[in-house]
Amino acid sequence: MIEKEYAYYAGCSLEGTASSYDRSIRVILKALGATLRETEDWSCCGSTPAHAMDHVLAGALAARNLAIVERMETATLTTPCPSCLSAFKKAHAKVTQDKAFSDEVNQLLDLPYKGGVKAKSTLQVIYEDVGPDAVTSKVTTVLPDLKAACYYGCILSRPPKLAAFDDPENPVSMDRLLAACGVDVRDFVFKTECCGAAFGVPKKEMVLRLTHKVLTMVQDCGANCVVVACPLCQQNLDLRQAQVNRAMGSSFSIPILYFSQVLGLAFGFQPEELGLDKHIVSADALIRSRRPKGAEDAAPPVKEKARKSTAQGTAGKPGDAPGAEGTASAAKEA
Amino acid sequence: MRVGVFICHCGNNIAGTVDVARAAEETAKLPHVVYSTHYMYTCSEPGQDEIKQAIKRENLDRVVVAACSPRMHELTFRRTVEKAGLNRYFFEMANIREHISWIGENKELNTNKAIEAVRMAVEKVIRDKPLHSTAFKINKRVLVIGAGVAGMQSALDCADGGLDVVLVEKSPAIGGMMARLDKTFPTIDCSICILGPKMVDVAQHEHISLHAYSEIEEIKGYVGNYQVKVRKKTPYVDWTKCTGCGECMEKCPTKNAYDRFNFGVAPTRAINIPFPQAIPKKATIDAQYCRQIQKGKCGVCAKVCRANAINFELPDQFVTEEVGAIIVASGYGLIDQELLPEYGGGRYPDVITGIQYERLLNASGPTSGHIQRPSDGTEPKSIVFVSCAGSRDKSIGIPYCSNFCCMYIAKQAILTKDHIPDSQSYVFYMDIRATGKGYDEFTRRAQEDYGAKYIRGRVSRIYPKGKKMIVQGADTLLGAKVEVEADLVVLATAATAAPGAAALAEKLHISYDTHGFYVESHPKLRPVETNTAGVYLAGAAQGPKDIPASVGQGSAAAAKVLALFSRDMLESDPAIARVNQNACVGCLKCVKTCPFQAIKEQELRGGEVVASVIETICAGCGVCTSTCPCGAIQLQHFTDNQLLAEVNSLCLS
Amino acid sequence: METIHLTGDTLNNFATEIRQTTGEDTSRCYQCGNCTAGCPYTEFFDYPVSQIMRMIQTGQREKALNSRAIWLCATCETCSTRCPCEIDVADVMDGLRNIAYREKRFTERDIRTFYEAFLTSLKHHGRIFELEIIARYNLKSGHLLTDADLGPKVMKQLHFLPKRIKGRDDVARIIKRFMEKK
Amino acid sequence: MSVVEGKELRIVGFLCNWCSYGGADTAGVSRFKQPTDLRIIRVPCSGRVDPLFVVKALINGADGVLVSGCHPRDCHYSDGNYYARRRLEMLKRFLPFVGIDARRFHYTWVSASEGQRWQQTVTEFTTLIHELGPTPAFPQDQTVLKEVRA
Repeated sequence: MIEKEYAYYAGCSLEGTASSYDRSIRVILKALGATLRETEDWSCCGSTPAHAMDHVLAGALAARNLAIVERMETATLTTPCPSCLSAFKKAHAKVTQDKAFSDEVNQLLDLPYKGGVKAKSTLQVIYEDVGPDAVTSKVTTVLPDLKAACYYGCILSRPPKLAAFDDPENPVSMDRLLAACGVDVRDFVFKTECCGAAFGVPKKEMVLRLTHKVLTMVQDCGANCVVVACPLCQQNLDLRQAQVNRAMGSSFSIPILYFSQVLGLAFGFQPEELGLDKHIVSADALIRSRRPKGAEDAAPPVKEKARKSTAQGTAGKPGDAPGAEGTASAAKEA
Repeated sequence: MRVGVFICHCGNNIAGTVDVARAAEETAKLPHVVYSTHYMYTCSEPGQDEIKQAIKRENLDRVVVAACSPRMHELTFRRTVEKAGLNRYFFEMANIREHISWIGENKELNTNKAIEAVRMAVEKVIRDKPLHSTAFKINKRVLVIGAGVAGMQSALDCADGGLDVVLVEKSPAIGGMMARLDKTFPTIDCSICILGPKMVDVAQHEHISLHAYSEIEEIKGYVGNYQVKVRKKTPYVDWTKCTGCGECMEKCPTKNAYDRFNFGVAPTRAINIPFPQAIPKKATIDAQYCRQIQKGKCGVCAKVCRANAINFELPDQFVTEEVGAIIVASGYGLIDQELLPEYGGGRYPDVITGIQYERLLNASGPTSGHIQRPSDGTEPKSIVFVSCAGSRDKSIGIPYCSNFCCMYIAKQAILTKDHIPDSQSYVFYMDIRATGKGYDEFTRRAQEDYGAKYIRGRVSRIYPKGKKMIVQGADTLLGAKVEVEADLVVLATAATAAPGAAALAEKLHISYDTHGFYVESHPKLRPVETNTAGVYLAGAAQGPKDIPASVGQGSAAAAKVLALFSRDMLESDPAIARVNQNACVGCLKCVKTCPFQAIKEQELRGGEVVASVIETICAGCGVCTSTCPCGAIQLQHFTDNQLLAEVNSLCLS
Repeated sequence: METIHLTGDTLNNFATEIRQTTGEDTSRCYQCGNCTAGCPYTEFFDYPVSQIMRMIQTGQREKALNSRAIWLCATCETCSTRCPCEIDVADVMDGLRNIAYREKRFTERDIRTFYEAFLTSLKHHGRIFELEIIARYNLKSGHLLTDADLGPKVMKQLHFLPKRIKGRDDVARIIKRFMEKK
Repeated sequence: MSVVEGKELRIVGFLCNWCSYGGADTAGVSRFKQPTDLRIIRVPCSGRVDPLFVVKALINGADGVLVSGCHPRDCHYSDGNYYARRRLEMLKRFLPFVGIDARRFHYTWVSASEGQRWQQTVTEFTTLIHELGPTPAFPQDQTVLKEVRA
């Protein structure tokens, strides 16, 4: 188990449409023994629009946050959002490698960034600093109905020199973390294919076509859900799934889960603690059958229990829902 | 002392950025220089005549030529001065082309630098001593390393010329890559049909002794007299008894051994004979897969062998061969698909390499010449060939062209159509490199007569969809992205240096480039020589090349050896270490540091112990000279005095 | 089709400009088409990426900067990941956008509107406020009903009140300084 | 005559004939432009370079000395470059004791095919020497130096 402290940067999406990602990340990192220190008064990383406009502006917007983290004296910054991560990594690389760029950026900033922050995605933190074995040791619950396609999105491991994490063509970190939870992970070939990214609003027709391709490949590999690590991927695949179906004449009903939510379920947390109730395409049917680890397949009482608690959850009474202990006690009863 | 200086224009190569007239004028003022001139092409016949005449006319006793690199023309000018009656070592070269005119842009600085280069050379030449070669006997046997088509050609040419040849091959059978090919471009001859007779010749030639399944352990000596220690790897089979009946292979229960000969396109047995025409036709056990060797129980082959040839205890054996020259024809390797993750990195059974496809096409291959998808054994109808799979790809450190892929892809596309008439081949290419005789016509035939669809663009990704492989590429001529649904994808994987190439080079003391290919002495004019006297190159060990080029080089290397051996004696390089026994205190540090054991201790009549150089062994590195605490042992032509004079000419002025 | 004249002093200027903007050397591109082959957006582009690279090599500045492709590129990094010549192609596309931005060439109006809505939100609040961006975008673009079909469940997830951070003035200052510098 | 004042500094290079001298030739053949300060002395092997040559050069007015040989394991004379490495490494540690900035001496390995690497080596070393400036004059009364200089 890690006893480690990270500076945490949630990012704008995780305060809005992707709040469930934020919630589930916090829940599982706490369970895994990591301490997250909030990046105080963080601002938007600049994302796609800023770097499209100007590299120096984009660098400054990202570097403002890096400078704040630098003062926190926490060596590693972690963010769940690949887009924010990419903005930080690009800004850091350019500031540390290009003196002229660094000067230009720091001229725009009140507090200069000196180049002392290492940024890692939260997935990387869990995969590398915690590791699949430690994850397995936390698992209390199995998810027998889940057939997952792990979808990493385009920039989590690419370009390889900048990302410096996992394989650019066939990343495996999420697959291994899920496998460590006993989840049936499918061989999915579109792991890094782009979903349309930030073009959901201005170029919807484009995003719908790309998303349709991804969902088709998900279906082809026999998966019944997609597990993601990017708020934008989740948004395009989940939020827009009905739009895809309307535009392309398909009839997908594929829940899109954050990897942190799957880990959370496996650790015994309840769906609403992980924000699963927020998703448009419901995952209820897939997680209904979850049961304590080690219980026999044909142990009906446990199944009953599990089903009941899920039903409670979806009824919208999060306060009443039993937490991790609930599942654990169910296991004891069994 | 009367030194003459000759400054070469080299056309415009030097005169373009060095003021040669001023250089001649300035160097004429140097001490000991009595004559200085400049000339258009000093290396030309009139240029050399000019030197000879000046030596006579001006009564010169030392000569400095400022021109190109001494690695280029030092020997030329040594002969020139020798013809004019001087000792050939009364000559120095100042490199004002490669090291000055070609790399510096400022004419003033270049000219100044050229003058200094001449001054250094003058300081050295006035300290040159006359040196004389001694003659020594040549051992007229030749070692050929590698029995692919290049090495076999060298061996046969040398043997036909009457030389005794020692041929060492690291795999259990000779034939190399060519033995694996089905047909050859641009004639579509059957590869083994033309290679087989050569293999038999090699096996039967009275002048060739073959060590198969053997590697070079150690090489000592010098041109004319090498001692080579060969490790004969154990096949765990006594080859003197093995009849090659193949009974053991049939009965071996391990059916999943990696087939090195077939590049793993199908499994083989732990004990096997690589292919039906194998020479020597002897069984070899792959220890990694053998149950008896790994786990101590099985021994089926030993039970079925009627010749009693199986011996699980058989150790590696060593033989030492004495030879006078070495031809290195150790071949090439191919990259692993792992380097190409965007093409699946080897995870997809229906994405195979060109050499694997060759084995599928081959009648003696694992599918008896029927093209079958490795995944399900069905006959593919849509086949995609991807050229430059790893070649010309800086991102994986292979910027070079693999030379023969364009041609073998065209051949494979043609053969595919022959095998499966209702198939369609697609070839993704960046450029079609078909410069040999009849080559371009051949690639046209693939398209015009056999309907192969050539698409100009690189493939970005290959992934499975259902039973098909989706090949995502570009047609840059259309300016479009294209996709092909393929049943089978063949990657023309990049050619690399052979595994272990660097280690072998180090044993031979020859150079290799960044990619592990061996470096020839001159890229144009000495293509089969190395910088180590007596060591020659043939075939793809020097760089990827096709069969005709490999055979040509094999013969060329053999010709070089035959020329070398046409004399009975060789002249030694006199620029070796020499001991001043009056100054030697007998500490014998030089004996310990000499990399060649060329220094021995000698007891003088008075009982004093001094060092003494064995002239035939000394290679002239000068490590001893830098080691000697009292300057008693001096490397001739590079003495302390000479090198310090060069340093001082630069620093003390 | 027009005849492109390749002679003249300006042939290499554009490539030099791109090198200065991005640090990428486009002369390394040998036009294999790998970027075009892998790009998920090729089907939406007016010119495939490899041709944009070619325009840089041949000094076709107008054509490249007025292309729609440079705006439709999502920086998914497929091209940069697989380029055999180790060119950061996505960065080159970004550099083209930067130049086009400076010169106010916007061939994709909706994308520009979206980006500006984004940056406005950023300037006002220091962080992004998704509902505001959509609202601004819809008003400016005239596509009033964009994503109205997403339904109430989505809308519920969007904050109705923007979060304002203490440092929003910092962010505004960054943008102000940037604008003044230009 | 010496270096062109104000434009060049005095840099002496000892290059082994088989690898680095060939590498410098390759750089020339490929027309890889380089600063002109370096003067090259050809030796058969980097193992022939006596550390005394380096010290003498530096004491007698060189501003920098570069030694380059074959890559370790790729020596034309088996292991001459190992001897070189051992001696030159010792030399690097010894230089400060005679009052010489050790950065003025550099040794490296460049093969005959590495023209580009040679260009880079020369350019970087020359830049460094220019940053360090000319070697300060040695006090004349140091007897050790007098001996060495002799």
